[in-house]
Amino acid sequence: MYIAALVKLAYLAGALAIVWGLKFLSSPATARKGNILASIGMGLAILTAILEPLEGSYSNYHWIGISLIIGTLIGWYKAKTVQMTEMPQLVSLFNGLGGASAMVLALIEFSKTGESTLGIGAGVILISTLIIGSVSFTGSVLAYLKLDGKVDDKKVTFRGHNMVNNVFTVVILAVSAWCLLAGEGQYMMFGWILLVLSLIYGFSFVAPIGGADMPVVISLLNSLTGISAATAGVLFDNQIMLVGGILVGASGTILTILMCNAMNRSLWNVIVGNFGGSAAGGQAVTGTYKEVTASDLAIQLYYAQRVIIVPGYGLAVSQAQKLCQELDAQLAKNNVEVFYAIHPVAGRMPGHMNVLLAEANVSYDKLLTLEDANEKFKGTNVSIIVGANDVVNPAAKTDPSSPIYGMPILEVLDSDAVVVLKRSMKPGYAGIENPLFFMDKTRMLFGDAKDSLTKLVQEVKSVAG
Amino acid sequence: MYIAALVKLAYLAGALAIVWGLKFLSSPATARKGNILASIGMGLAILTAILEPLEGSYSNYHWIGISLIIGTLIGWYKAKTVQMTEMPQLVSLFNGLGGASAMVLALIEFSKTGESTLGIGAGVILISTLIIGSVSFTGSVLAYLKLDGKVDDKKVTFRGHNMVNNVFTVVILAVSAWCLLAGEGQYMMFGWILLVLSLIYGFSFVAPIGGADMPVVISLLNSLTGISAATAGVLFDNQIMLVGGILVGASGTILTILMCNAMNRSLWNVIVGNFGGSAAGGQAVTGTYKEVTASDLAIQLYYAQRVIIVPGYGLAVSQAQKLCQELDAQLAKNNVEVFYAIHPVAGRMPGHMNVLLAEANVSYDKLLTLEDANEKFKGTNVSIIVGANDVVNPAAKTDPSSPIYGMPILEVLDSDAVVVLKRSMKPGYAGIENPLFFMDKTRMLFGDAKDSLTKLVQEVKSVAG
Amino acid sequence: MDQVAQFINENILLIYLLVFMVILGFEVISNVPTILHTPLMSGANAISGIVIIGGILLMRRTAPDDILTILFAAIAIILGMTNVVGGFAVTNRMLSMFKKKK
Amino acid sequence: MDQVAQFINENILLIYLLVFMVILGFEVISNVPTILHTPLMSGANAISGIVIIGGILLMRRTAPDDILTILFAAIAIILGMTNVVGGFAVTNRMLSMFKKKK
Amino acid sequence: MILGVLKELNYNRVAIVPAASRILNGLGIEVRIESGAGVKSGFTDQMYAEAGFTFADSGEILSTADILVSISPVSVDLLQKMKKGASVISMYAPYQNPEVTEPLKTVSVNVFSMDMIPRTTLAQAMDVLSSMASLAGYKAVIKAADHYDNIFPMMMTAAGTIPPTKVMVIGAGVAGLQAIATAKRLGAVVEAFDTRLAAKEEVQSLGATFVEVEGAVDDKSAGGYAVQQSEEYIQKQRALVHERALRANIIIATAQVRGRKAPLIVTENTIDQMRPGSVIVDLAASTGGNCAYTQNNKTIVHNGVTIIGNSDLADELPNVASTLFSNNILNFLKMLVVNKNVYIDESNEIIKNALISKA
Amino acid sequence: MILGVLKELNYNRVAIVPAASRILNGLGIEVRIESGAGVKSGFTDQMYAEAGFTFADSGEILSTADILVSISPVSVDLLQKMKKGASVISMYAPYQNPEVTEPLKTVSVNVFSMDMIPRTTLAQAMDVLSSMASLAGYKAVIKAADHYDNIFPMMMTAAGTIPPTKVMVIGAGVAGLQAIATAKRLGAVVEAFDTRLAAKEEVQSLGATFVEVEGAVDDKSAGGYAVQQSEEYIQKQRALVHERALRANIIIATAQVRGRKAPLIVTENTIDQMRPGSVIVDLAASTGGNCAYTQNNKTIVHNGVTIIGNSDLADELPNVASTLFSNNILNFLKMLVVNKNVYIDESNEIIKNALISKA
Ligand SMILES: NC(=O)c1ccc[n+]([C@@H]2O[C@H](COP(=O)([O-])OP(=O)(O)OC[C@H]3O[C@@H](n4cnc5c(N)ncnc54)[C@H](OP(=O)(O)O)[C@@H]3O)[C@@H](O)[C@H]2O)c1
Ligand SMILES: NC(=O)c1ccc[n+]([C@@H]2O[C@H](COP(=O)([O-])OP(=O)(O)OC[C@H]3O[C@@H](n4cnc5c(N)ncnc54)[C@H](OP(=O)(O)O)[C@@H]3O)[C@@H](O)[C@H]2O)c1
Ligand SMILES: NC(=O)c1ccc[n+]([C@@H]2O[C@H](COP(=O)([O-])OP(=O)(O)OC[C@H]3O[C@@H](n4cnc5c(N)ncnc54)[C@H](O)[C@@H]3O)[C@@H](O)[C@H]2O)c1
Ligand SMILES: NC(=O)c1ccc[n+]([C@@H]2O[C@H](COP(=O)([O-])OP(=O)(O)OC[C@H]3O[C@@H](n4cnc5c(N)ncnc54)[C@H](O)[C@@H]3O)[C@@H](O)[C@H]2O)c1
Repeated sequence: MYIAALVKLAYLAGALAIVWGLKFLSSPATARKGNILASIGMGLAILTAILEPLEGSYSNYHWIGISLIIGTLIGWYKAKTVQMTEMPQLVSLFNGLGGASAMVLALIEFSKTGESTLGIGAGVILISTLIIGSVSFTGSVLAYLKLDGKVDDKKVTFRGHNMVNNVFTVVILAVSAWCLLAGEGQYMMFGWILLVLSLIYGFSFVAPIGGADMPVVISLLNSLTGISAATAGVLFDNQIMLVGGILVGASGTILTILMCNAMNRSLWNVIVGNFGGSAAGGQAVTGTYKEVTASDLAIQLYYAQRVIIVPGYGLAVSQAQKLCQELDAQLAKNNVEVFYAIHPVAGRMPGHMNVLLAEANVSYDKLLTLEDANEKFKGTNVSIIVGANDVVNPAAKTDPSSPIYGMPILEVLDSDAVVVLKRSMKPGYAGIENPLFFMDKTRMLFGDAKDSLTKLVQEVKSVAG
Repeated sequence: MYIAALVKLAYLAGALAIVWGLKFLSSPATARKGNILASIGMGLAILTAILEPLEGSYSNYHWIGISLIIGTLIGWYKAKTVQMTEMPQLVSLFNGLGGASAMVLALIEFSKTGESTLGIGAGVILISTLIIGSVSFTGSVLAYLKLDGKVDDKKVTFRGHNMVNNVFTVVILAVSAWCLLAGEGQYMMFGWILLVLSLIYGFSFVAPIGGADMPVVISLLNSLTGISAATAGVLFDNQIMLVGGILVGASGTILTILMCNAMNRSLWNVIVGNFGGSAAGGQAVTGTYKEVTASDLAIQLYYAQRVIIVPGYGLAVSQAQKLCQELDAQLAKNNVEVFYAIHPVAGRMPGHMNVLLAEANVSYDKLLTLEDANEKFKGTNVSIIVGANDVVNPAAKTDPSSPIYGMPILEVLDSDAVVVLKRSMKPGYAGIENPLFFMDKTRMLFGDAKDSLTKLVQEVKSVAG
Repeated sequence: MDQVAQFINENILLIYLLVFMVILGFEVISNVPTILHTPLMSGANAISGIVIIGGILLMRRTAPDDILTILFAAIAIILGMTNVVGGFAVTNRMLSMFKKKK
Repeated sequence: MDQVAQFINENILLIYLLVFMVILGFEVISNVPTILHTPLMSGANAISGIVIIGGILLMRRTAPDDILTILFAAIAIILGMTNVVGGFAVTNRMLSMFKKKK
Repeated sequence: MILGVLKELNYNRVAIVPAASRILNGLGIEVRIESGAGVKSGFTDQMYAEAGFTFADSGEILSTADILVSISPVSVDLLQKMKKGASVISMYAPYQNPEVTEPLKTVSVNVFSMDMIPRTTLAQAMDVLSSMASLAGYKAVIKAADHYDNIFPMMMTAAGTIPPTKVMVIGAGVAGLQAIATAKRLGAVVEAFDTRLAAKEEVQSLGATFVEVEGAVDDKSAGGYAVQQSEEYIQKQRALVHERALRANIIIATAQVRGRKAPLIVTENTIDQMRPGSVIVDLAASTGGNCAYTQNNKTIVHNGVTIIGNSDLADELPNVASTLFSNNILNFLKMLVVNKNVYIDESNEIIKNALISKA
Repeated sequence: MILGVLKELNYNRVAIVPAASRILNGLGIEVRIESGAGVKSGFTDQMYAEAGFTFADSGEILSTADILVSISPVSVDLLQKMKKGASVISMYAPYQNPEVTEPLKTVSVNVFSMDMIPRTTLAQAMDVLSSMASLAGYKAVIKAADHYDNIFPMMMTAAGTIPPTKVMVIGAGVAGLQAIATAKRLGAVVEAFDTRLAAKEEVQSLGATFVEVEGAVDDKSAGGYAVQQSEEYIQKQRALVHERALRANIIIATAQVRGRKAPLIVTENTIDQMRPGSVIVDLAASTGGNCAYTQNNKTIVHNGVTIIGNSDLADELPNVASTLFSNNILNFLKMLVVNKNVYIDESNEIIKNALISKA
């Protein structure tokens, strides 16, 4: 009795650790701690599951040990070797595995029901675990393939795809109902049918969704996996699976919605799918550019050593000088060195940038001349180009046919990363294309500079917590 | 069976409404909705409790009806007639009633145990309900009396009071343990002893705490009442009491801590008590002044029609001109009309305020001359005096012996409320006391103007949500 | 000790519920702006009047001739109801400050 | 319908737990800044690997000669464990960006 | 009751502007003014006529006026032409020139000197020294900017970076503070010196740097005015000013000690070493100047350094200066005139101080 | 290779400043300069000597220089004294005065006119028009402020409230924009007129108000310059300017149309009705002026309104103007001088445009 109580409390402790871990994960200052806490909770749960006294249990510990070791090795290795940029697809893959695990468990339970009758409660839960786990499995795998560029959006969709998905939904529900109400003795068969249908459906569900929307889809599938874990928890009468699963299911749903909001789209709009997506990156005459969100930029800035702001005419047009100064003040709180690189011809009159920055009370010490700035870009983590264009056009150095060939420019490419704040891909005063925008190091943040900076300042404040 | 399930679901719905209500209550935009939602949940719960089929129940509906009506009438009447300024004490009183209600219930249960043995679980719960309910009752009543000025802090405390309280705690715990372990057959007696002890303890617990700290104490007692409701819920095997009570207990605790944080003190520090408290108001040569918190001021400002800022030399000293402008911009979002009343001799040189406000890019249209301002104060909801002093000194109008008698001043007292931002009660340039600070309409917000305005801007942003 | 272990084993769901309700209580409140401290306290106070349910159930379970218990139960209901109604009404008045005047 | 009502009556605490866990799940996340969306998703993903507990319990309940089930359970454990370990490790790597460089 | 306004011979300003008519009417005062009195400050006879003023020649004005207002002191000769018991409001500066008061005793008019009004909060509306000093501080910077061979703000241009001009302000009284504000507005980097304790905070309240010289004597009883400093202090100050002056290109000097010669703070040696093209505006010129080489009411160029010695720069903003002066006088009259009569209430601090000779 | 610098007879500026030595040395250029050439702009002979320049009289400079630099156009007589194939860099303004080019054909030197450099991004570092116009815009406001009988910023004082001065800027090119920025800094309320489409956004980017006159003609092919407007447009513009001018007290006029007479925008009627004390600075004076009454290079007072007709205000900031001019020349030389020789690359847009007469 004592041991049983102890086991229950251990699971409870694990569940608590997971809940607090998740909570900590949602604030920048505590996120790392949260991750560790959650993993400790998980470890405790696994340990308890291995050690808890079970009636009529067998000593399959070698199997368990080997499986755990294999899983650990694969997971660890993949996580350590993955490229920073490829993390999202890996998360998707992992998520698929979790779904598959739930699916396998459900399948076994199906096989065990044999001739006995399934109650409504147990039946619904068993069937849900199977369906949700399977959908999450194939859906995640396809998301992984899409993100990894191994599958082309166009190739896996066809006209009326959404229609087909709707039909699928109806069919799966119908089969489930049939199984529940009249499946007696044939449960295993229904299990196989549902498995196949769900696997296909998972694939088909993700197929029409554009590559750019994958993070949202992964989050959605993740919450599905959570729900399947929870239903499996009911199946095994295990509260920590229930609690952990429900928690992931609920928070995953909210997270999905928040992600959609951040993209200014509705979840519905994402799922029904704009083929190919539009938010990923655009195509311009001379190449592809990449965008960055204000929030990602905010982290980069806040944890930088040195940031150089390159103001241009766009800053003046949007009258965002005060926000520049505010960004600067926020970053100073984390000891980020901030400078302003003033190109001699920036703006539309000599000293235009000086007038603006003086108005915003930027100290004269922070203003760098072209020469000083070009020495400082090396070792600068991020250069933020606020409404400048011609003055950072590398064509002036590299393209002898350019009308500005030979003009000294601000060599922002010497810094680790370049972010350009402007409204569009339109050229500046000189009317010439700017290859900088298409460089690997460069990210675009579109919008009126005032709006972008307002957002950025907000995000930096939220990083600072 | 159906009805039983329905009843359970009705309670669940009530609990949900209460939880969501509480959640909504914690954000300014939804607070009113939250209050209504929670009250609906409560109504649903009461209705369910009245209607649910109970085995072996009696038809005491007339009693129930009468009691409910009496309670409703008293509560409603008190709530509608109370002065805005007396609300905190009323809340405290109400809270005491809730505690008393739990106390009464526990007492009856005690009386019912009769000869039977109390299990540990049930025993702990029963005793807790009694103790907590009683403490909350007398504690709240004393808090009410203190806030209402009916009891003088000094009169109810003595040296070593905290020591006595500690002894009380130990005694109560000891008696409880005794009752649990060896109370068989004598429960009722223990009940009475515990009742008396708890009632005295509640009183004694609150006695040494200063009047200014009462809101914290009320919040603490409120969470106690919540806990007693929850334990009573276990007693009655009623989940909504459990859920609602726990919720209040937990959130009340957090709220208490947040309130302490907002006062820059620890809960411990509050409870051990600085006799008489220091935060309530100070005594100066000529009278008593009242303080306001940045958060309360923020609400007043945000929901005002017109606000006039009166800048003075202190604004210049703290170089807070930009924050003034930011406050103004934030208020503009709620269509508050903001003006700046510039007294001709404000600051230390002619046009000092103009220089400052121009630097902060305040539009010339918002600047009022003395004459215009004095016309506009009537109908102004709040005048904020930022580091000005002599220029708003009503002695210039009322006190012929004052060295500035006859000087035209900004007649801020014509506005509905006056808030003064300065660091201390020290006089300004002319070196004379300012009776304005001691007026009924005036509230002080102490601190460097830059700090105060920073806080204020933040709070206004949080009101705006 | 035995009793404790037994209690845990028998009421594990209840314990889960309690624990997570506590966390939920913390969470729901933790971001409240200072301006809402007082109204929130007042609202929570009204909710703590939920103890009235106990009064009602007690009353319904008491034999009409057990006048003493009836009386006590009536007191419990009156006190609780005052807390509930007064609490919500006062909270509502406090919150009416948040309305934009026309 | 009968079964549903029965389920409710028998499992009311479980239902409370479920419902409030869902709310707690919402609450815990609802203030997450956009910058944490991806790490949070990754962390939640690792937690969803909790399904591994099912695999372990299944394995322990399966007779050693029921090779098929053992195999399936092993697969379930491996998949789950990969999810858990990989998930936490990746999350940790993502979050290492948040450390201040010296 | 008749108020007489003479045409100023030494100034561009005029003591009463047309806009004053409304309040004067309210006080029951009728104004006689010399034709053309306002022309140099932008107020034509037409404007005066429209405001209801009447014109008269100076003789008539003198003989009929109950109150005579003039910016420059009215000579005793003229005063003698006035009615007995009439009043004169002007600027005699008896504190600087104690000799002026003696002859006034010989005439039977009440003489008020606006510069004697105490520098208190209550009196500020009549404080001519403040209103004129404030304008002078502004004008000093504008004049310096105009004489300077470079620009004030920093500019980073295709033809090179122009560093911001450094401006040094000596004496942070009313004029000094206004000079600081104006120079900062134009984009200069400003630092300031003063001896009064309160000045440090005041300078900083305008966003400029205060340079502290240790050992200053500050006398609270001096009514806000600075007091004489020790020789040692002055030496220390000169050394520090020297060091800073070589980096600055503009000096605005306003340091005064009431009733004494202005302290000499910028020495020959300092000026000799400044870059040609630098500009010094010495607002203390009339009391001897804070700078070597300063010549009162003259602009000279020494070694390429322009030194503007003019204490009365407000007079170069005649329009606004006249308006403010006129308002100061009005505020004084509002106190002085009771029921259409001059009422000399000697219990009134302001009137008592301003009255330098009684009829 | 020898660079000759003459002392400017008509200007305060000097074409090359001592600081140029480092870069000139780098190009292998040795400088001969007339003694005292920099004195009016704050550069003493000593400074030049320290920078390694050598002094020579004008005759020697002319006869030995490979490149001659001068701000004012060098007369044909002098050019004839130069070496064959030598180069002259100056400001001939052939676009305004087409007659200057003919006589240049008679001498066998290459003549570069800096004002002919295209107004492109690439050329901005050599764009003398820009650097001088920018200074002129600043100085125009400072001069206006100094001549004005009132102050720019709003001030609410014990002696009354002084409303902010309204400044009207006509033509928002380089000079106009700088004038806007400077006036705003001083606290004035600024509004501006222009005909170019881009000007509206540019004006607003400085926080000033743009006053739109409908029906402007904007020609993209004019290289950024404004083009001639219809008579109807000019009428409309005058009417609007009239209306606004009566509320403004300062007008800074900079409107130019390249190669043509400046448009007359502020009429007699308008000026006659302005308040005495108002100030007009007409930077377009040399091409006829935007204002009636403007006299080139003269400051007149008409009806109390001061009209400053000076297109070359940069010359009144000789120190900074010389520095910028010198830098512009340096940047031009960096392009022109290849291996210590002048290399006239006619495929180079800038050189092609600047070269107005080939040896
Ligand atoms: N300094 C001078 O004296 C002077 C005088 C005349 C001309 N110029 C010329 O002007 C140019 C100056 O270079 P620059 O880099 O400063 O400017 P630029 O090359 O003209 O580029 C300005 C950029 O700002 C962006 N922008 C405009 N409004 C914006 C807004 N509200 N928010 C965000 N972005 C905005 C525009 O892109 P989107 O439209 O996509 O937003 C544009 O590409 C040079 O070519 C120079 O030669 C200079
Ligand atoms: N305008 C002029 O030309 C001129 C010239 C000289 C003198 N004066 C005189 O100066 C006075 C001006 O009146 P006023 O109302 O503007 O100023 P004031 O009467 O001098 O009062 C200024 C107030 O600001 C507070 N303060 C100072 N630093 C602060 C900070 N960092 N944060 C918050 N508060 C701060 C001070 O109180 P705490 O210390 O408690 O914070 C002080 O009471 C008049 O008496 C006027 O006659 C004017
Ligand atoms: N109450 C009012 O409303 C009011 C109005 C105007 C002025 N005031 C006060 O009157 C006083 C006099 O002002 P003012 O402008 O007429 O002064 P001022 O003209 O007499 O002197 C100008 C400044 O020079 C300074 N100074 C003197 N010797 C110096 C030295 N050796 N080095 C550096 N600085 C030196 C003085 O301290 C003063 O600040 C000030 O305290 C001012 O605040 C009060
Ligand atoms: N590429 C560069 O780096 C660079 C550098 C400097 C100037 N520029 C451009 O060169 C062009 C010319 O500048 P500028 O300052 O030499 O011009 P300018 O001196 O020729 O003319 C001054 C201004 O007057 C305006 N104007 C003409 N007629 C007018 C009328 N009737 N009413 C009102 N305004 C009138 C013009 O549009 C111009 O803005 C501008 O487009 C400028 O942006 C480019």
